[in-house]
Amino acid sequence: MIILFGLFLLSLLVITALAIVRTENLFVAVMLTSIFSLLMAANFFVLDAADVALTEAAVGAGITTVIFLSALALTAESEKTVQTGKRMALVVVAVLATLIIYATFDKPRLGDPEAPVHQHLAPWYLENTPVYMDFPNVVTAILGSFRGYDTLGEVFVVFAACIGVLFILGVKPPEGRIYDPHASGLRHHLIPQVVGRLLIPFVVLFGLYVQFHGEYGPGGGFQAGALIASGVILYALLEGEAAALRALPQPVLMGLVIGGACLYGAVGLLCMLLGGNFLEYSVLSSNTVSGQQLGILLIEAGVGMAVCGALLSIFHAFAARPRRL
Amino acid sequence: MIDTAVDILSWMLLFLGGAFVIIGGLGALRLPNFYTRLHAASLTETMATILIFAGMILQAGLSLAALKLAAIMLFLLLTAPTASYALANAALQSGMRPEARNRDETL
Amino acid sequence: MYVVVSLAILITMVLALVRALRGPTVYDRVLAVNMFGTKTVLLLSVIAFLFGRPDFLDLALAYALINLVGVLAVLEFIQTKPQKMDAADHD
Amino acid sequence: MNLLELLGYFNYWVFAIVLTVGLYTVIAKVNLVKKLIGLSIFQSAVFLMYITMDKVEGGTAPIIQKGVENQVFSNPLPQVLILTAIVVGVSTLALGLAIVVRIFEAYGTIEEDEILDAD
Repeated sequence: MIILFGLFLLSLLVITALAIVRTENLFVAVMLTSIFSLLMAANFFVLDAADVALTEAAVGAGITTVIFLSALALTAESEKTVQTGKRMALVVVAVLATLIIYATFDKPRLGDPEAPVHQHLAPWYLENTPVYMDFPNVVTAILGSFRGYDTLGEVFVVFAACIGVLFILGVKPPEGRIYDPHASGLRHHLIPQVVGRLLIPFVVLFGLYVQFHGEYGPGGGFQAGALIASGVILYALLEGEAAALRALPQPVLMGLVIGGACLYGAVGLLCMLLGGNFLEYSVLSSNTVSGQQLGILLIEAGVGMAVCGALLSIFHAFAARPRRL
Repeated sequence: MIDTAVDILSWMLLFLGGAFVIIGGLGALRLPNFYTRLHAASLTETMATILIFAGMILQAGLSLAALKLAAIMLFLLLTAPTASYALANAALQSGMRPEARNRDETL
Repeated sequence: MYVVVSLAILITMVLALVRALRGPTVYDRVLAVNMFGTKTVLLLSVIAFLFGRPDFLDLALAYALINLVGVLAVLEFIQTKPQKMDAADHD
Repeated sequence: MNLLELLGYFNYWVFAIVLTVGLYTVIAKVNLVKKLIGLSIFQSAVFLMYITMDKVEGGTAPIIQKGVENQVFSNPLPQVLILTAIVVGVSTLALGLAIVVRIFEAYGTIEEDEILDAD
């Protein structure tokens, strides 16, 4: 039954993707992208990936739309129709699609327990998470400990992307562009103001819950960082971008990004100092299980800080960019 | 006895909620202009939400799940009408007037 | 029963998607997106029950909390657009 | 091969179609923002493929429930890879958009052919 839901949702996904490509208004395309993201999250959930669905929800529901819209506000809103090269591209992608679909017949079908991907590593993780970490969420265990090097790399990619955006948008804009810090914000709209202000503490609280409950349910640093960033972005939308910067100034955001990335690295180095390998948390405490738990808690906190700071810095870089009035 | 009653009640609530969802969806598709469609869509966001979540809370009984369901319902009931208001306001400010008859699209 | 409700929600998602594709105005599309969002919250909660794992309601809670961000961003985008400046000074 | 077995490949077909839709957008459209949207569709297709591979029949999400015996769990490894990839995807998307914003400020357009003409 659930699988049939999945088929249904996937068909909607294809329709939405085609519609996104066909529309010539970029604003409409962004709106459809957010539907695409909702469908993606529902699909992930149907396919048993609760953690991934939560990440997609935290990122796709607010932050992607906001970043796209602020980029559109700084550029053009519609694209022009172009005829050249369309047919050639169509032929190329049609051939590619046919080839991939032909290749899928060699893949194990959906849900096959005998598929090669389920034979190696995954059973070991499922078996040993209760032994080494003694908490139920295997995804968090792999993310934080078993494959901690990967996650460290990802955090540094987010860090680098944030630095890149700040560098690129930090350049002084050309003449004839004014930035009016009082233009942004929905201060004149009373109802969104009241409801939004009521909501922000709950968003941040829920973010913290996701951060520290990540070992027991779906959640973790990535989701929490995105959720808390969404909360602050909500504040920026209501009170104006300048007010959000007053609440969380740029140095604090940079501190979060750098501090988060460094905390992750420092935990790894501390493990080395205590006689273990890099990111081998077992040595952090006299008891290996509690050492692992402590290590994962610390690096998840680092991930959350880095992601939250990076996403907010990116948002401010776009939102504070002067536009033509 | 009381279990069966609760079950029947919750099934009824869920069924009604499902019906309201579909009615609102049809309205959002078929009604002639933006403001009427907004009206239909907000039906699915309030009435249907209350009914479906009430049905599920009855099923969940006294548990953490029921608490979470109540929280989701509360937040949906706060945010969905706010979004509707914000949309209607934006549409009104852009110069779209709520008229009884809208000529650019027929029912 | 949960299956019936989720089918109803799925059908409404299709209707909302059709509305998002047809437009005709920008606001209709935003309305459809918002409706799609709340339908996703409902669907996720119902499916969590259908799975028999109500601890996954966190997901629906996340959507319920931050769906508003997208709509408010759209509102601010429309409001601060240059050609709409005079209309935005309404109040 | 019966119908149900064929449906077992449906996810991969959707992956193929969405992937090529994204690729088509990147190749055929000249608008830079549209290209980035296409890129993120492409990326989502890859996410979908990974998550499709993690599903085990009759399984549930890999969060171990206390007191429930003989549960089958879906594969947690692809989930970890995609979970981090989503957040990284947004950051890199923002990087791309930042470059597009600067291109617009320098050339006054985000259509690729007009930019090439201006050079």
